[in-house]
Amino acid sequence: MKGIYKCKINNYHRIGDDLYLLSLRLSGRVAVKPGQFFMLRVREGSEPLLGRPLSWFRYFPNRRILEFAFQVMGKGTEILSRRREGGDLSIIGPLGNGFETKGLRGRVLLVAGGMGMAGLWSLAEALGRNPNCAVELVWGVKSKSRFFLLKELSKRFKVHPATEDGSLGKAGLATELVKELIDQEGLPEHIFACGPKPMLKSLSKPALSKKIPGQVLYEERMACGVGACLGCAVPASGGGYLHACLDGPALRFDQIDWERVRC
Amino acid sequence: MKGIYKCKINNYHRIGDDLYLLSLRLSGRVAVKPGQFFMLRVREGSEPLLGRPLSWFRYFPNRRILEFAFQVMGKGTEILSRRREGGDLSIIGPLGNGFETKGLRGRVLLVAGGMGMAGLWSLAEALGRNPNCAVELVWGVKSKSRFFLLKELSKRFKVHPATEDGSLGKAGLATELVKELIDQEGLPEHIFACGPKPMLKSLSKPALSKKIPGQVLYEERMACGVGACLGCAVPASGGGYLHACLDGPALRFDQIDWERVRC
Amino acid sequence: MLSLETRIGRLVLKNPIILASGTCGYGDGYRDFFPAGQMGAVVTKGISLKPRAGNAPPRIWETAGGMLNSIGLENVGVDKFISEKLPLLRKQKARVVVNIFGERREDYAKLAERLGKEDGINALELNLSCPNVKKGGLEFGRDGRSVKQIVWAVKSRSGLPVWVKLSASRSDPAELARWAEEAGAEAVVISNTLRGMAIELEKKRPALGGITGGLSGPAIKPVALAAVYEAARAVRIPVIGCGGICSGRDALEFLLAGARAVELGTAVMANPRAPLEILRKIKDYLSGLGLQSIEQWIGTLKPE
Amino acid sequence: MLSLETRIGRLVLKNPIILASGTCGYGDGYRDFFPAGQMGAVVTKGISLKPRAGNAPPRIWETAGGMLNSIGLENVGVDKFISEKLPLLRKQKARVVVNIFGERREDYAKLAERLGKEDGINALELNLSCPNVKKGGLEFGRDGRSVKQIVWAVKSRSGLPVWVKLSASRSDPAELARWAEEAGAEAVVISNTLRGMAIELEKKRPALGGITGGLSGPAIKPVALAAVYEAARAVRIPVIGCGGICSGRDALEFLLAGARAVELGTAVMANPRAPLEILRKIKDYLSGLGLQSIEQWIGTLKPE
Ligand SMILES: Cc1cc2nc3c(=O)[nH]c(=O)nc-3n(C[C@H](O)[C@H](O)[C@H](O)COP(=O)(O)OP(=O)(O)OC[C@H]3O[C@@H](n4cnc5c(N)ncnc54)[C@H](O)[C@@H]3O)c2cc1C
Ligand SMILES: Cc1cc2nc3c(=O)[nH]c(=O)nc-3n(C[C@H](O)[C@H](O)[C@H](O)COP(=O)(O)OP(=O)(O)OC[C@H]3O[C@@H](n4cnc5c(N)ncnc54)[C@H](O)[C@@H]3O)c2cc1C
Ligand SMILES: Cc1cc2nc3c(=O)[nH]c(=O)nc-3n(C[C@H](O)[C@H](O)[C@H](O)COP(=O)(O)O)c2cc1C
Ligand SMILES: Cc1cc2nc3c(=O)[nH]c(=O)nc-3n(C[C@H](O)[C@H](O)[C@H](O)COP(=O)(O)O)c2cc1C
Ligand code: FES
Ligand code: FES
Repeated sequence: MKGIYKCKINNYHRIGDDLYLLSLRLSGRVAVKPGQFFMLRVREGSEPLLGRPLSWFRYFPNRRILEFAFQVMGKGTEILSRRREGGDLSIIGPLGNGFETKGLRGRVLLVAGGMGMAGLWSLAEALGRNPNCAVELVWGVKSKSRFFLLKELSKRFKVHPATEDGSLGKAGLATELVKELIDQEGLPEHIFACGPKPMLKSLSKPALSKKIPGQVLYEERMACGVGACLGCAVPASGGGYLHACLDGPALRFDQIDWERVRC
Repeated sequence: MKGIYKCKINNYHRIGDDLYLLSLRLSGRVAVKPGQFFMLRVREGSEPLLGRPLSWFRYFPNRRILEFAFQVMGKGTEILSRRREGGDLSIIGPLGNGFETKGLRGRVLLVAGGMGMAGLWSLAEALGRNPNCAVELVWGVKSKSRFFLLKELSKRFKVHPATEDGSLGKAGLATELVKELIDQEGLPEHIFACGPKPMLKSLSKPALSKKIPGQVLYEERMACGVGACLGCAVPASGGGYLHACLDGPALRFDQIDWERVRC
Repeated sequence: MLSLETRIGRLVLKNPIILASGTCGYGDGYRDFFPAGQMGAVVTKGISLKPRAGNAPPRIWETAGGMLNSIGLENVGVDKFISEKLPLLRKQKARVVVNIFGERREDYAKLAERLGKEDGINALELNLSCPNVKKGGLEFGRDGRSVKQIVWAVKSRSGLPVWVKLSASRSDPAELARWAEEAGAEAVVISNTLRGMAIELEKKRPALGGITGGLSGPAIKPVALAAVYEAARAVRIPVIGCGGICSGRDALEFLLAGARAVELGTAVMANPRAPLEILRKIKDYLSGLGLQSIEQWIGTLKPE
Repeated sequence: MLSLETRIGRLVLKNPIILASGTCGYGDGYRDFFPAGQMGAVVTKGISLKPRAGNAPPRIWETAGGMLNSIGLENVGVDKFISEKLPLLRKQKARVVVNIFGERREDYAKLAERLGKEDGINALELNLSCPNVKKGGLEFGRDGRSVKQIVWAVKSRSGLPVWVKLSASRSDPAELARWAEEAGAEAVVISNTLRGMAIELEKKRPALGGITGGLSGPAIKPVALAAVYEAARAVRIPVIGCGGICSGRDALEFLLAGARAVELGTAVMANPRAPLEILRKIKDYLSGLGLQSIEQWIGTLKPE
């Protein structure tokens, strides 16, 4: 159930350029679904005011360890990156709907842009345990220093890496690689994607025109994270808005009016 | 000359309950007078916005070491107390007028309330070097854990300590001790005082009525510290206001309209 | 035993903590974290005659010590509110205040008429101060005569206690509070957000989809506090303080300045435990002073 | 080579950085830290006909992301300003703007007449928005007709360019800017501080000697930015942005929103190096974009 958890910071790992793996020890158990997230309270004094939404990354129920992987982007994540081990951290969650994976079978393509991999990791692990699914990943980043735990991932899944500067794997964008893959190997049964909005938007075109069922983890600025402020609006295909923290963050491609998505 | 000095934090010492001695290494030399102060920039993000005024405590020109002694009172000093050795710190100064000590001779009484000792330390040292002066100190604090470097001070000067809870020295206020001293040993030639406003105000009564020449180090909230904002108003005996950062912080008892001093 | 009861016109609140409009959904947005019934009252998201989709995202932007929002009064409209949201609220055992908003003056009267017929509503709060919509809201809230007309219409059509929510942005809340009082409002709520804006430098565009938005949070606390202090001296009806209240100390300051209750917005979004923490702190502080009742604290700021 | 020159009515400033009134003494408060002549202009502390003692201390109080001041327009009066302060200013090779303040409308006209006769003054800035005095200031600044009258009187009596300083506190600066324009003002400065208040809880008293004060600093930046954006669309005369500008990025945002120059107040008090750092950042940023002139940046926010 949604709740406020006071956690101890178990440890920190730098896992790449400005990339951190934060491991928290919870006071109790929590039931989490891939695609759900937590609001982390990083406040020192009156800044930053709001919590920071992060997808949960890995969860070890027996040890009550919940992990987050994050990139330093601004003030909040910067503060988070220099909190001390052993310190306290309040988190709120699990929030949002999580990915829909019932009845999933066949070839499933996971497309991550940059830090978007943090949002897909738990999904990959879950699908990896599903004997009916063949999981394949496309992961595009700016430059190879932005990959994290790539080796570990590659051991367990078929991963297609791409870098914009060509420093590792295919040179170019994740979306270009997806197009190639589809051309070569046909349509997957399902696509899951997480990454910057331009990537999701560009992915929505083939997904919708070729009618590939798919879901995205949609990141929008949030104040409450619990559906109370209507801040996290996502243009809905039927007109009006969905709310990322309540209806999402996992949304089907066809739920979103991509025309109105501002990048 | 007034300037902005980028300093290295040389080291920190805890010198008592919530009391710290901060030692900075300057990039160049600076000419400082007892009673002058610096504005320390403790800002992290946009808070706290303003610099914090602190009297310089000790200065070692050869090693380019400038020291401050401070008590943790709020946000700014709290941040200051956990800055790391080796880190940078910007300070602005020396600011204010400094004490007038020309022609001083005879028995000189220094009266410190709590952390006010930080503002009188450099004066005591200077007067101690003056063969015409006999320096005596009255130092009152809440409880003995609020004294700092008392042993060192007592070795060099005649110190009369007082504590409100009676844990060391005379039980009571510094001002009560001053009255006793005057009753027993007669009027001093000059009084210098630094401490909370109620102490200064109460000291002003005998000082003015008995016509003992004297100066106080007057602490007022400051924004600029350089005379540019008129924020640090001190009720002037002639009407209107003086400005602590420009006309002071060292002011003669008779310059101040103590009636209008809010405590 | 300390009594925290505070009277707002006809309404007695068991304590002075109110969840502010738009930051707690339809009053029940934090049901997973604490029972709304522990609050003095909850205020719903602003309700309009017709459903509103709200403004284009982004709708949230952080600023120094505060945040901007440009929700644009997205809401389900009064019909759906009555059929779907109100039943849940009635169950919560909280004092329920419905915040209403109109583009035209008549809208307020129509909303009053609809809502006046429903059970389980303890007061109506008129949003005359929203900076996030083109028409209505702030416009009416800047003109005393409009305030008076609207209050009068809502009061007579609904029979419910009327609270008027004003802003310290671009209008003088103390002055407008006088008009509201004259028209029979039972309380004024001060302040709504302040009109504000942020820019995404690299993209050379306004940060918010709605271009401008409303500033809330600690940054506006001094502005709200001054307005509350002045309004409490200008009118005899209760003033409810709102704006940047994040701690028990903040709340105690507003009460000291003359507010008879306080609304919490941003603080709750940042920390769902804030309302209970603030309530506890108020209790401890006032008990520590040996007071019997919060009445002995409200408005007791020394004049000097 | 990038040109930072910006034209404010009849006046050409060599760059868009101006030291704001009341935060740099009589324009020369930072002479120990940088030559005022490096700024586009300096604005003096508000000058009145008679000397003013100002408000009782404390006059400064920090708040979340900002600060309150209640200086109460302490100043030496126009006579002493002319005899003692102006000669120093003339030496500084800076564009000199004298900020003036009156309790009655006629005061502005009289000040204009006195100052119009002096050399070394490049413009008069009318403070019609000070929240820190009982009479005058903010009162006039809330009423369009008064603004118009005062501007007209000052303009005709002094012959100097007139800048009008407005506040986003309790009035609509864009609306008032229109009145100022009509009366022949050559610029509007937006915004002055916002009226605010703080309380010392333990002592149960207002934190400031003047009870209420003016809020400045980063906390008010979004409010000032919105007002500048709107005013720049409402009038054709230059808008000068002011309020919480602390970094080069902040300044670039105000320029983007349509300000032709910016005034720095709190930032300079917090860090005397701020003006030069901000100037450098603007240069680097605009050069980095390959611009030739700051004109190519001003007001180019994407509309959407
Ligand atoms: C559901 C969800 C899951 C996320 N999961 C992860 C994750 O697992 N790992 C990770 O590194 N990042 C994740 N993000 C993005 C992460 O929330 C932002 O990078 C972070 O909030 C930036 O905060 P900051 O203070 O460092 O940056 P600033 O730019 O200083 O933040 C300013 C404000 O903007 C908001 N903001 C900035 N970027 C984003 C963004 N992309 N999405 C939403 N709000 C944003 C902040 O929360 C804050 O309110 C997720 C976002 C969402 C909405
Ligand atoms: C000329 C001068 C010399 C000083 N010398 C010393 C010294 O050597 N050692 C020492 O421990 N303290 C000294 N002080 C007091 C010191 O400046 C304050 O304790 C400190 O500013 C508190 O900051 P804060 O952020 O911790 O407290 P907060 O209460 O959070 O500060 C809030 C605001 O109030 C101001 N403020 C709070 N207390 C005072 C005060 N007593 N005087 C002026 N401004 C205040 C702060 O500067 C800040 O702007 C001196 C003050 C002045 C004016
Ligand atoms: C996201 C958000 C939505 C809001 N929606 C409304 C609303 O619908 N009606 C209203 O009167 N006020 C609304 N407000 C204003 C708040 O109720 C409150 O007056 C304001 O945020 C200041 O208080 P705070 O600083 O405690 O948040 C909203 C504020 C926020 C932040
Ligand atoms: C200490 C102080 C004194 C001020 N005095 C004046 C004044 O005399 N006249 C005036 O027009 N504005 C005065 N102001 C307002 C500033 O010029 C400026 O408009 C305001 O502080 C907002 O800008 P900032 O956030 O950059 O400080 C004063 C502000 C401060 C902080
Ligand atoms: S963040 Fe508040 S509703 Fe989604
Ligand atoms: S602190 Fe600005 S004049 Fe003294």
